[in-house]
Amino acid sequence: MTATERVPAIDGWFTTSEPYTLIGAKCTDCATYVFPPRSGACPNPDCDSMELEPAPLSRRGTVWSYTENHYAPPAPYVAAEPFEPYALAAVQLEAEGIVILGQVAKGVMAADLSIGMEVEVDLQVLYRDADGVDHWIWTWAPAAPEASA
Amino acid sequence: MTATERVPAIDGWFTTSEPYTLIGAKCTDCATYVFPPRSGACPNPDCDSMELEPAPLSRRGTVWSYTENHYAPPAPYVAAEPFEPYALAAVQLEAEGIVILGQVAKGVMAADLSIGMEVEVDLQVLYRDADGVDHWIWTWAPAAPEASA
Amino acid sequence: MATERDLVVLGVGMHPWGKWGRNFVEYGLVAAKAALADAGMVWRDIQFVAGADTIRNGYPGFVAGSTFSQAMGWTGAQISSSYAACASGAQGMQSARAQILAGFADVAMVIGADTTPKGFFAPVGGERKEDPDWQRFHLLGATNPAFFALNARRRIDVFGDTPDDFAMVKVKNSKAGVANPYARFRKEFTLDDFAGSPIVSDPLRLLDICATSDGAAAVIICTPEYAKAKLGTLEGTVRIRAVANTTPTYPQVRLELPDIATDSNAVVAAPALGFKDSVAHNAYEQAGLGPEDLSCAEVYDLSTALELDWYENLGLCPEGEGASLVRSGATALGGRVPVNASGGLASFGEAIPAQAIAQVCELTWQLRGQADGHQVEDAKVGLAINQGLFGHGSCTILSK
Amino acid sequence: MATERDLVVLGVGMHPWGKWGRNFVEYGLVAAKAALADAGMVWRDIQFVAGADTIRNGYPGFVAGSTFSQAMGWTGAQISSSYAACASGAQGMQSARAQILAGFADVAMVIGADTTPKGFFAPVGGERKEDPDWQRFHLLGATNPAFFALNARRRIDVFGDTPDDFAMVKVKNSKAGVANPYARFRKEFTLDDFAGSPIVSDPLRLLDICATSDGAAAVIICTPEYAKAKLGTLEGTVRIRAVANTTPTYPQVRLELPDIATDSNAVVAAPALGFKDSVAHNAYEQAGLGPEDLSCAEVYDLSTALELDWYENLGLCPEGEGASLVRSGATALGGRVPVNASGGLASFGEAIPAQAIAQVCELTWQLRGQADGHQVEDAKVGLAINQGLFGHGSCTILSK
Ligand SMILES: [Zn+2]
Ligand SMILES: [Zn+2]
Repeated sequence: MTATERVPAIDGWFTTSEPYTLIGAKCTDCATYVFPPRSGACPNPDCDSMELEPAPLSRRGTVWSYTENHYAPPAPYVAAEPFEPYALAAVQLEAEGIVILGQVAKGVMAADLSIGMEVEVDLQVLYRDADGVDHWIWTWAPAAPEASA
Repeated sequence: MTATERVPAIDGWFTTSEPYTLIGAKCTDCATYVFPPRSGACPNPDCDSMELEPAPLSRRGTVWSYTENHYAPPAPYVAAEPFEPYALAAVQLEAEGIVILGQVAKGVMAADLSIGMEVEVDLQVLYRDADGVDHWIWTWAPAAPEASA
Repeated sequence: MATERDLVVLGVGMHPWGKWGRNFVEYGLVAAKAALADAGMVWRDIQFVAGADTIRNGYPGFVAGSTFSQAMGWTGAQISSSYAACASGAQGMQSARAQILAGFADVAMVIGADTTPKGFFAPVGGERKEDPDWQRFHLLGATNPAFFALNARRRIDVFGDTPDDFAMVKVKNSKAGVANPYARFRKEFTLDDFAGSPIVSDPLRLLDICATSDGAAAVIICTPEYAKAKLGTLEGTVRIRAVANTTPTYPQVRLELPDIATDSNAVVAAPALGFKDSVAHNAYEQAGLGPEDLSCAEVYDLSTALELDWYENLGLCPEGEGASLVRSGATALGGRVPVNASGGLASFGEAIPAQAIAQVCELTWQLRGQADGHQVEDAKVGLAINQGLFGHGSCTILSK
Repeated sequence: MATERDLVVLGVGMHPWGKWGRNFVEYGLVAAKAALADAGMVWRDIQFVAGADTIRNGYPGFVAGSTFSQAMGWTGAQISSSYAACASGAQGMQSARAQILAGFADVAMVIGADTTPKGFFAPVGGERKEDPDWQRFHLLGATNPAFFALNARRRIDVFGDTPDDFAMVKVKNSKAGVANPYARFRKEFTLDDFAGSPIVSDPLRLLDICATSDGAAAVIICTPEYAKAKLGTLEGTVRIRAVANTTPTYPQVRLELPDIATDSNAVVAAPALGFKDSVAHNAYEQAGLGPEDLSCAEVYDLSTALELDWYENLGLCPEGEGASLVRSGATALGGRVPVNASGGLASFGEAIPAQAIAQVCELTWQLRGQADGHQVEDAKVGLAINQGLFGHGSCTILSK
């Protein structure tokens, strides 16, 4: 299976081929960003636009806060059996002025994180469905130093 | 299987042995009736009682109105396949001053009914579950003339 | 005459009714922006947002006031999210009206939108043995049309109505709806069409019963002072004379959706005025008006036969004479008191939280003389009435 | 000083919090009857019923105003049914308050009850890809405690708080709750208990997070005229000085339940006052009071750390000094401004639609001097604040 065949757990929120990138939406009028991407109206109350177009977001950001789930979340989360604790991080994207929550790359735990730390978008398997198909989700992974902007 | 082993589709609303009787509740204070039976408060706004006790209702009543379902109702109704139209009747119980809706006995259709007609409580199978167990429900059946009060 | 307490309808807007299955929020946004444009206002002017909820669209539907406020852009405005089944929009109207009359806001938006599944309305999921809605579906298969049919059958057997009388309602409403750009079904039906329409719940046919639709409506209301400052005059403005939301009085002895049984009248006698009569009565009393004052009315024709009931509940004719009234042409466009000049639910289908708000939109256009092609001549007073499951009666009266 | 616009709390009643899994209506009935008894009234006196909805109990939960009205006995009263997540009770309060101040009723009941499943709150059923609540659970497993934990972690890393500071909140609240007959958990916890409490969402342990409970609360409010006619005097009555329901102002730059992302501040700068600060600010403004006037406060301690945030949002201390405040004893019974003298959610667990109403019950008892065993000395002004998902901030201020 090549990377481009990855099935996203939700359509249109991120690219499934490298470089992995979150996709938000951007108002064609006032240029405000939103994530997740949506149709409908611009959320800026002073902007009357109903045109939001897909917009790739910065691949890197800094950790605003983080936590670690020690119990399996309830459905509709599809938890692995046995459940393994994993971390979540809320990450600030500087250019877009948005904080986005995401799972942290497997194996990177709360103890490995700190506020202000640089992370970047990666993908990992969220769950395998009954048909054996893997569904992928974006993650926040510690940023590779060589690619630092 | 004897009649007493009949599994009711809902507990406590009717007897499952003859004579088949609907069971409402009656306020121990002001004697008002309610159906379906319930716990909680008396629905008479001038009565402060919270004691409602199970009370058998008149087995016979007169048809207030009726209809015939020509399409299978959606879940949580468990419709037979193929679906067979059946009648529903709203029946006035004189002594209790209540109109109660019910399925009409199988085979008795709208054309066989009229407003004011006398009917009595009977039971029939509502559905068979995945384990092969029949779940029974009350019905309104044309009243047997000999038992007329 | 209107008083200082009679708020002004400053703007109205709708999204056309249809069946697309899109996110309900998108429909609501279109209606909200249309209402703002109609009022000549911008979103930030709105001080209070009263959302009418939808219960089949997850969390955003439960907090409609919040959902639309966020979608339009958070401004810090106060909000409410109301649910009253088919009367949700009317409860939203009263929420906004009370906030304004209480002095918490000068101007408010009432908004509702829905996207609906195909076919019969089914109850929300899960096995809930104490929920009357679950009970009636699971134990009896008593759908909404079955309840409509019980009432229709009463009309036939007690008043001598015929299925043709019911069909006349659809014929009338579908004819009016042809000209309404917001209506979903813009096809005129004839009595002949009914023979080919399958029986759903005897005696009602598919054509007697309203469909479920997607749709949205929004209304902007304000104090007379606010309107005067904005418009320079109150001349010609549409005023809210009554919003009567009424519950039954025990014992409720008419079998009503979704209950399997009525209350008992063995110990406590039934009130002199039946529930649906009392809903209209309270509105007339609030407005200081009566049935003779109505130029037109929008009533909830969930079924054709139900419209005939409403004629009687509204006092447009004595009990049992609804069929004669529709046959006389009095309730058709051009008649004495046109009912459902919009085309009614027959032409729209039901978009639950939007419907009662859409009635106010329609009446506003009628009173302004903007109902092109389905205009009631010289409309001065309009009434909208509906009923939601679980004892939610609502009646709104507007006047010029 | 209270004005004519400051309504009177005439009666309050609760059903104890617990976990029995019975029909929520039964709990509500007990609370309603207790409030009526407290007010010396009968059910028929109530002119308006404002229900706070529960969304996990089928149709009756969606129409709480109707459900309780029918269960107590239909009287024809007007009703409303409101949903605003954890702030539902406060939205119900404002609904009733506005109806009264608008002149539609003199006296109203606000009521909410819930029965809740075990464990984490999960979203309502179905695959709804456009529902933020579905998204955060399905895609991230971001439970409510995970969101609480993100904020707690900020406190640790930015302000230097320690897990012990958080535990101090529970130690304080559990001690107060021991004496409250309506509290579910009446056990005093010590710092030592925390070591044995499992981590749920790092850095928060099970003892840091409030449980879900069954419970009910009802409040009866009326005009000062009505109260005076009934009581002969307004002396000693509890008055409603503010009910501020506030939404965020765009852009909302603090990550809040249930959203996966914040708004963007790239184009529009964030408002000077953060959302939760603005909720308190609006209430103070309505009441003409400030933090220095408070005798006590009930705040939504969904997590221990969250209570420290509220201290700062309420202006009880500067930002970042919440931990010092709890450590100083100022917010404990006997301190300068006791917070959660009821025991808080730590002792009650959360019964969503009842909780904000229960806060008003508690404050009423405090102001009347009836909070046996957990009485705040000489309480004159009390404040309740909470926040519901989807931008529902609410703050109520009562005074004697
Ligand atoms: Zn924009
Ligand atoms: Zn009684």
